[in-house]
Amino acid sequence: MAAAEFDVPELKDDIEVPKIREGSMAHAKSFLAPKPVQDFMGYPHELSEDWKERAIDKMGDLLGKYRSLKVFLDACVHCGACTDKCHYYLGTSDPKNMPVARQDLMRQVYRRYFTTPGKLFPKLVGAKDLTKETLDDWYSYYHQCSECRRCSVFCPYGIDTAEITMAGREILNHVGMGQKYSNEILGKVQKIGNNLGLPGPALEDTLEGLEEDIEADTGVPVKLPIDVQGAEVLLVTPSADFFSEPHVESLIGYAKVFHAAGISWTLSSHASEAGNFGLFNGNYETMRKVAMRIRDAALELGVKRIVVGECGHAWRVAYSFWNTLTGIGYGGNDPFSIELQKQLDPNYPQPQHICELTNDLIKQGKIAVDPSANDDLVVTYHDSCNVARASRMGDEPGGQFAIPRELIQSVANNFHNMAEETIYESTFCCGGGGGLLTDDLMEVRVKGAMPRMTALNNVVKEHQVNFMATICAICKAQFTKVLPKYGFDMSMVGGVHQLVSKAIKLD
Amino acid sequence: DAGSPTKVAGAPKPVITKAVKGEQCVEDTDIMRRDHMKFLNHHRDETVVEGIRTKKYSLKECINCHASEKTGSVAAAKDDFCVSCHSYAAVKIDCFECHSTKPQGSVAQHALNAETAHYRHKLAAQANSKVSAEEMAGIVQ
Amino acid sequence: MSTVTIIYAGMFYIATLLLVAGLVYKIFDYSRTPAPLKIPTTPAPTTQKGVIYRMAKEVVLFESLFKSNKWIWVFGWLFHFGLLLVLLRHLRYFTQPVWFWVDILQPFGKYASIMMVIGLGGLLARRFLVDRVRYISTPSDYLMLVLLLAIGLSGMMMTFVTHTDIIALKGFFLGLMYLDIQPLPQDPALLVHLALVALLMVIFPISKLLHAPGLFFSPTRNQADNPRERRHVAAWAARLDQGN
Amino acid sequence: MASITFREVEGSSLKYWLLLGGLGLFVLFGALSWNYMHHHGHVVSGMDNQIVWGLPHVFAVFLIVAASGALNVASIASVFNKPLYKPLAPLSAILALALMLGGLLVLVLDLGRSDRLIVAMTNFNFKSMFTWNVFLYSGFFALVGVYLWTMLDRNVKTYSKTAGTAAFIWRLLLTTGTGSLFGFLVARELYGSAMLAPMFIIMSFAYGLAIYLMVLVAAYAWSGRTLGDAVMMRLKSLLAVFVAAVLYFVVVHHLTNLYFTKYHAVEAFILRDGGIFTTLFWVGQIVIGGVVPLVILLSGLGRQRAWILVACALVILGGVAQMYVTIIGAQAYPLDMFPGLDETSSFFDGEIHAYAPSVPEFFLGLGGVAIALLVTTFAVKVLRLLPASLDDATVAKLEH
Amino acid sequence: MSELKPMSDNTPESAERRRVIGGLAAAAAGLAIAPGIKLIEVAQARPEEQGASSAVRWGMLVDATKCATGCDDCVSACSTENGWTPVAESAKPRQAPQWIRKLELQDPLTQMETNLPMMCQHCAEPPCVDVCPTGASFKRADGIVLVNRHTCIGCRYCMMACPYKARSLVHEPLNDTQKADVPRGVGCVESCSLCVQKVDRGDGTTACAEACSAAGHNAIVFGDLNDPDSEISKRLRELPTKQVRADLKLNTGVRYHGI
Ligand code: HEC
Ligand code: HEC
Ligand code: HEC
Ligand code: HEM
Ligand code: HEM
Ligand code: SF4
Ligand code: SF4
Ligand code: SF4
Ligand code: SF4
Ligand code: SF4
Ligand code: SF4
Repeated sequence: MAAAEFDVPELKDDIEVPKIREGSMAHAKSFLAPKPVQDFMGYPHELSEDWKERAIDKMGDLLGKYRSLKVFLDACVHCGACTDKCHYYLGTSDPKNMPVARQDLMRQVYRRYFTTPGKLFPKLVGAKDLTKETLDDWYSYYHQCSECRRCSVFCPYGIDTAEITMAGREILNHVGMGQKYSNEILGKVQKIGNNLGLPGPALEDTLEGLEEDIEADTGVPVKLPIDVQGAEVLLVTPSADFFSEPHVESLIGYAKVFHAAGISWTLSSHASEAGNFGLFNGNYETMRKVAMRIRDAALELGVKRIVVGECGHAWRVAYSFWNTLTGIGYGGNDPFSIELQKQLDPNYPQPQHICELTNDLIKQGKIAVDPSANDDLVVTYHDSCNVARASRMGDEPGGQFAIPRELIQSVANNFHNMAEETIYESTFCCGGGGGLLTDDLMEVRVKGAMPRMTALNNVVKEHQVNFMATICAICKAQFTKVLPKYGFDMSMVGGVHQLVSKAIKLD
Repeated sequence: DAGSPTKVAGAPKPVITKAVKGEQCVEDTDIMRRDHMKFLNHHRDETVVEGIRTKKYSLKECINCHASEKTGSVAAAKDDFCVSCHSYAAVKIDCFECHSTKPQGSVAQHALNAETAHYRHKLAAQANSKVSAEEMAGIVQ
Repeated sequence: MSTVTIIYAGMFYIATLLLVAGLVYKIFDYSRTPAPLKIPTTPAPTTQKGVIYRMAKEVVLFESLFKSNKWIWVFGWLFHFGLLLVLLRHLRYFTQPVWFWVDILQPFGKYASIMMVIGLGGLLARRFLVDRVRYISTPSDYLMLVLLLAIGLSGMMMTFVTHTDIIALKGFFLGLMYLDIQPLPQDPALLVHLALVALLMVIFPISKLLHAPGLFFSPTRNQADNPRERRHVAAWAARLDQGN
Repeated sequence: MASITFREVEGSSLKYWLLLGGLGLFVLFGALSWNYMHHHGHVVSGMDNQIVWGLPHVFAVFLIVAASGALNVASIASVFNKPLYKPLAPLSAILALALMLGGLLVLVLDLGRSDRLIVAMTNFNFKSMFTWNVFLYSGFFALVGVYLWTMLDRNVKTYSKTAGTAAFIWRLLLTTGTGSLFGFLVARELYGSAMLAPMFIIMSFAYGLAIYLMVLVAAYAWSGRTLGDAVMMRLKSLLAVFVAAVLYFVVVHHLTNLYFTKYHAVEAFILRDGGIFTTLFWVGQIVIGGVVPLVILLSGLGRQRAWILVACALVILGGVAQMYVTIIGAQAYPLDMFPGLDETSSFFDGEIHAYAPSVPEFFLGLGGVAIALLVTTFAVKVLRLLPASLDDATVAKLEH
Repeated sequence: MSELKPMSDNTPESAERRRVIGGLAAAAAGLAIAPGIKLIEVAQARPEEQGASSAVRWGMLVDATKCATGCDDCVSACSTENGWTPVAESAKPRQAPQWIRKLELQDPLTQMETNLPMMCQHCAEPPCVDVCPTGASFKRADGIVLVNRHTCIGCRYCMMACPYKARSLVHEPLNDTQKADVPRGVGCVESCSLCVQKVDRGDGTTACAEACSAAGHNAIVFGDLNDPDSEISKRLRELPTKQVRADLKLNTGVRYHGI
């Protein structure tokens, strides 16, 4: 699968807003999902005769179900405030990667078929018929959006291009243009239990191996239990944590934390995946089905708490949607959610992020750490977009920024933030989120990482930063691929619990 | 009849009292309605700065003609000429912080209305000092 | 009653009807459409009160826009604030007795029109000058600004150059409201102004001007960030729970 | 090259809102005072036909003078290219704008016909120093605004120095203009001096810097950021120089006046017989506003932050006293139309005029101060004006 | 010149009534001499559509040697003509406007006393005009220095600048008590207008000069300084006169004899 040749953007001192270069990314397309994948998902695998009607119908269906879509398609005034906010535009100069232009791909069609002026004077309001070309554009550009929501922060109406992208992908699926990468994964998670398609036994093997490694390393028998009935905590973590580098270091970190704090915990082979690609496709039912596995596992194992490992979009789904989708959370008074609430321990937030958990333990002195263990590192922190802009930690708004930083600073002595306008809610996406973490889209990924790389480069130059911590499996995977392209060492990236793992004192 | 409110069952309108004297304003009513402030302001600057004292657009003369018969003023009661319109249009004017709202002193005649001197009686009747017939004749000639 | 008066009277009845019906329908439609998931752009307030505060800042100060782009903010805010003052000043044509606070604001409205027009000018210039914005602009985007500009300029024409008969104009509009048609003063500037305003009223509910109500319905802004504490389920989604 | 991160203050703490609310309250009082004075006319103020400019002018002129001085720090950064001052420059610019706004508002709201602002903006008499000041003030807003923009937006950073220099020259003109406002009043004996303009410039340096320092320390202390001693020591030495210079000018001014016999009477009034004015001059202006701060700043006390702040506060108080003496003292002393003769009349000719400021005047003046601080407080929340840290290490890096 | 006073005028008694009575007296006095004066005036009066001309410079001569101790007829005449409340009747004397005032001077050494009225000197180079930001203070072509109260913003800079303390700020609202011929209003600065309304009407004199003559003192002469044949010019040629604060070189239109 030879990726097309392309130039890696050159890093400047500042993130410059480029002049537009039309069509410069039209060629970047990920592979279409083949028949078996689409069949499993219940979608067609090629355009049918009536694809146009199907598309418009689906659009109407979504407009009726999602207020976000309806309002966003109406409200945009083309003010342009978002045009320089998307990392893919900044990295590629393709104007269709400007959030508003990305929305417009759908808005043109919406206006043509759903609004009076668009029906009467399409030229005037920029309405367009739905054609195969439009559909192709959709396919290209809705797979050049990582659904990171950066645009939504800056839009005066909070228009979230991610919502449009999701709807766009859903319509594409419905006419038979699914994306191979995401849909394959959705198949795997439903069939096997995790995105990597790692079957239960293999998982157990891996965990055992890790236990041995840890003991060899520290002399302490830290366990990585799986499918333990009656454990207090069910840990749901992205499957990449089980064997990808540097992810696995964080998994070791979680294990050490539970061990040191003396909390009984377990993984689940049924729910061995925190990630939920249903989010990316904007399909409520799929997302619900995938999430339901966690609920099932929790009920089955009888756990009291559910903790989520380091994964950005997983945390978004867990934090923001699990309560809605599966009843994991509080405040529901329907039989469906009451059943689960009876079992869960009301003294803890449900679900809880592993960073919340570890940070609390350190603050309460329940586990001891030695930050000097990380003295070889000068750390910076990359806010993963889904954590930063679509969820929270702790009790206060903005806890998602404060808690990981607090945690890092309690386990490492040298910490520097990257430039203000590239972190917190303005954080730049790693470039690989939202279902783009496939080699077919390497050009998009590399170019889209440019803003983050620029910010990183600046702290590297200024503070000699040599480690970028993050709490997202996609970020980690993306950066290990992309860092070398920009001349950095791929081992510069790692999880926050990788730092914890080094600093934690076991006995 | 002059001076009675033009209020009908329908849309509210301002009370525009008929001028006490004269049949016609210094310009057409239509023009006056739109542009009286232009005339006044222009005349004001000419008078104050240059000392030109023509009567046509003089504020004093407006008051002479438009002062209400009831209050003797253009701006004392809410139905008085200037006020009734201006409160209707919500346009504030500060003229009457300085300018007297009542005809007073030498009632100069208006070129267009030389024959309407009878009006003097109305005001004179309210005045402190009686105006003698001779005097009036002297002014009107 | 002159023909012009009759035409304009008819025009305004129709325009008002379309505006009100259109807006009511749109607002009803927005409020009826469910928002199945919690999607506030975080960090977001965790309480409903906090949401009101956040919205107020967005509506009054255009906070997100301020964070985003200072130029657009300056011009956009000048325009909208100017527009607001101008419209409040316009209330004097439709109320009798005029509300006291309109009376107080009235003199400012006159100069607010300058703000408004400068703002519009800046916004229009940006559509021509910034390549990114030029790319996303459709003809209607330009026309909308031109329309507002034309309304503003024709209005300023009357304020500063050729006055119209405000008294008769107010009579006309009160007449429309009291179903007692009064003659409309026939000054070209006024006729142009009013015709364009009627046009604006007609297109308001079917154009991007829906951003005004839209903002209030935007789920990324109007939701509280409390999904762990409150279960939030849309009606159509709740049905899925039953099937479980 | 070392760079400094600027960051908005959080501005969500209760303390912040209390501060904002407190200032808002004073702004409200100011507004009510204006409304009261406007509604009843100046009859409710302490001003009369003898003392025509009262407390509001004292506040207004003080704020305007201080505004141009507050820009000082920024000027040192960009005009004289001192890297240490660079991170301090944005606050300096915003403070200058805020103080100027506060001062102008007080000035404008004290007009007999403050409702005629539009007249003031459309009718100009170019012989009037006041008119020139109107242009100087609006120019100040424009130039400092542009300067601030060049500091905040990196697209236009390259113009920062040009804008800074322009703003610097402008503000010298501006203070000269403010000084000349009085200098051109031939009728008033205390003002007939060319010294007034340069004296106002040096006064502006002192007042502006004193206010700047207090705001800087407060902002850093309340937002929990570190402000190193390096910055403090540098600025306090600068303040000492300015205060000394003001003292020097005051001495020279009065000495030259004493040289001319015709000024002896008025000098005697200020320096010896003027009652409250004499007290304010010696105690307020000279001792509190000059000598004591100098002693503090130059002695060991000046190494302690609290004492530096005390010195700043004293300089500010002294400055207000100085304005009071300059503006009101000069009016209190009767015009001498018939030298050598005693004058009496129903119009209080020949008498020393008494002035007792009324409460609304005082609150109008304070309202101006509150507006200035309110704007600053709000600006540091919404704009990146303050460096995230000014600890000694960060600052030391700048010097190289 | 008849004074028409509507009865409905319900301003409180004393101050107002006294002024009215004073006015009537003055009017009566005027009527008495009217026929005589009128002929001359009509000849002099400029047409109403013609503006003030720089060929004329109005001014006054004050003969302090004739000005009587204890007399203030000129002051009350001014107050009556122009409608400002006499200071004695004002509740707030310090804030009450005074267009003209009686100055009593005494030499501390010789005890020699001089009396004179002091008002706007109608300077040819008026500092008040120079400083006024809006141009509201202005000098009319015929030398009269006026405040255009339509553009005065009440900044009081002119009051600071005038060396004669000739100006006053109207400190309180006047509530429609003004004379129709002499609009005055709160927040604006005013001063002796050289009875511009009378001058323009062609009266050829001012209220103060009239009153002084009526009282038989003849201490004030009004007239055209540019006309060599006017009475004032003749007198100025004969009498030694001074400008107050001549050191300021303002070329005042009011000249004093006997100071
Ligand atoms: C000779 C008397 C006279 C004088 C002087 C005069 N007006 Fe009039 N004015 C009238 C009359 C009579 C009318 C009513 C005409 C009508 O009703 O058609 C009128 C009408 C008006 C109207 C329109 C009222 C309406 O019916 O809408 C305005 C406004 C107006 N005058 C203002 C002024 C102003 C301002 C001045 C001073 C420059 C002035 N007038 C001087 C006699 C006069
Ligand atoms: C603060 C006082 C003041 C205010 C307010 C004021 N005027 Fe005057 N006005 C004057 C004075 C003083 C004169 C000069 C009278 C003279 O010289 O005879 C004058 C003269 C005039 C004249 C010329 C004389 C005449 O009677 O025609 C006009 C016209 C005039 N004013 C109109 C207005 C208008 C219109 C307004 C309101 C917008 C206004 N003025 C507000 C003080 C004022
Ligand atoms: C027919 C109603 C009417 C009458 C009667 C009337 N006005 Fe007006 N006047 C108006 C309207 C309406 C405006 C505002 C016009 C505009 O803003 O375009 C106005 C404006 C003015 C203005 C300008 C105010 C400003 O701030 O722009 C002045 C001055 C003025 N009028 C003076 C007078 C005087 C004095 C009288 C009484 C003699 C008077 N008007 C009588 C309707 C009237
Ligand atoms: C709650 C009320 C409103 C809010 C919060 C609001 C907010 C905004 C914002 C934030 C923008 C984008 C920035 C900009 O371009 O200025 C905008 C644009 C715009 N608004 Fe509004 N608005 C409101 C009401 C209105 C109304 C009532 C109108 C018209 C009558 C209007 C007309 C416009 C137009 C034409 C634009 C586009 C400007 C352009 O094309 O560049 N707005 N509005
Ligand atoms: C039915 C509705 C409207 C009527 C009857 C109306 C009427 C008028 C009139 C008569 C004036 C002149 C005011 C004067 O002479 O002082 C005016 C001015 C103006 N109008 Fe309107 N207008 C209407 C709607 C609008 C709308 C919707 C806008 C903006 C989008 C607008 C913008 C302006 C502006 C900017 C001015 C100039 C400033 C001012 O005088 O307030 N108008 N309008
Ligand atoms: S959601 Fe992120 S990737 Fe998508 S358009 Fe917005 S900024 Fe770009
Ligand atoms: S910022 Fe929002 S309103 Fe503006 S163009 Fe982008 S999406 Fe549209
Ligand atoms: S009226 Fe004549 S005599 Fe009397 S005070 Fe005046 S100037 Fe002097
Ligand atoms: S005396 Fe005073 S007010 Fe009169 S012209 Fe001279 S300076 Fe102006
Ligand atoms: S008070 Fe009036 S006349 Fe005097 S300087 Fe100010 S604006 Fe001019
Ligand atoms: S000339 Fe007229 S206004 Fe001046 S002092 Fe004499 S009476 Fe008064």
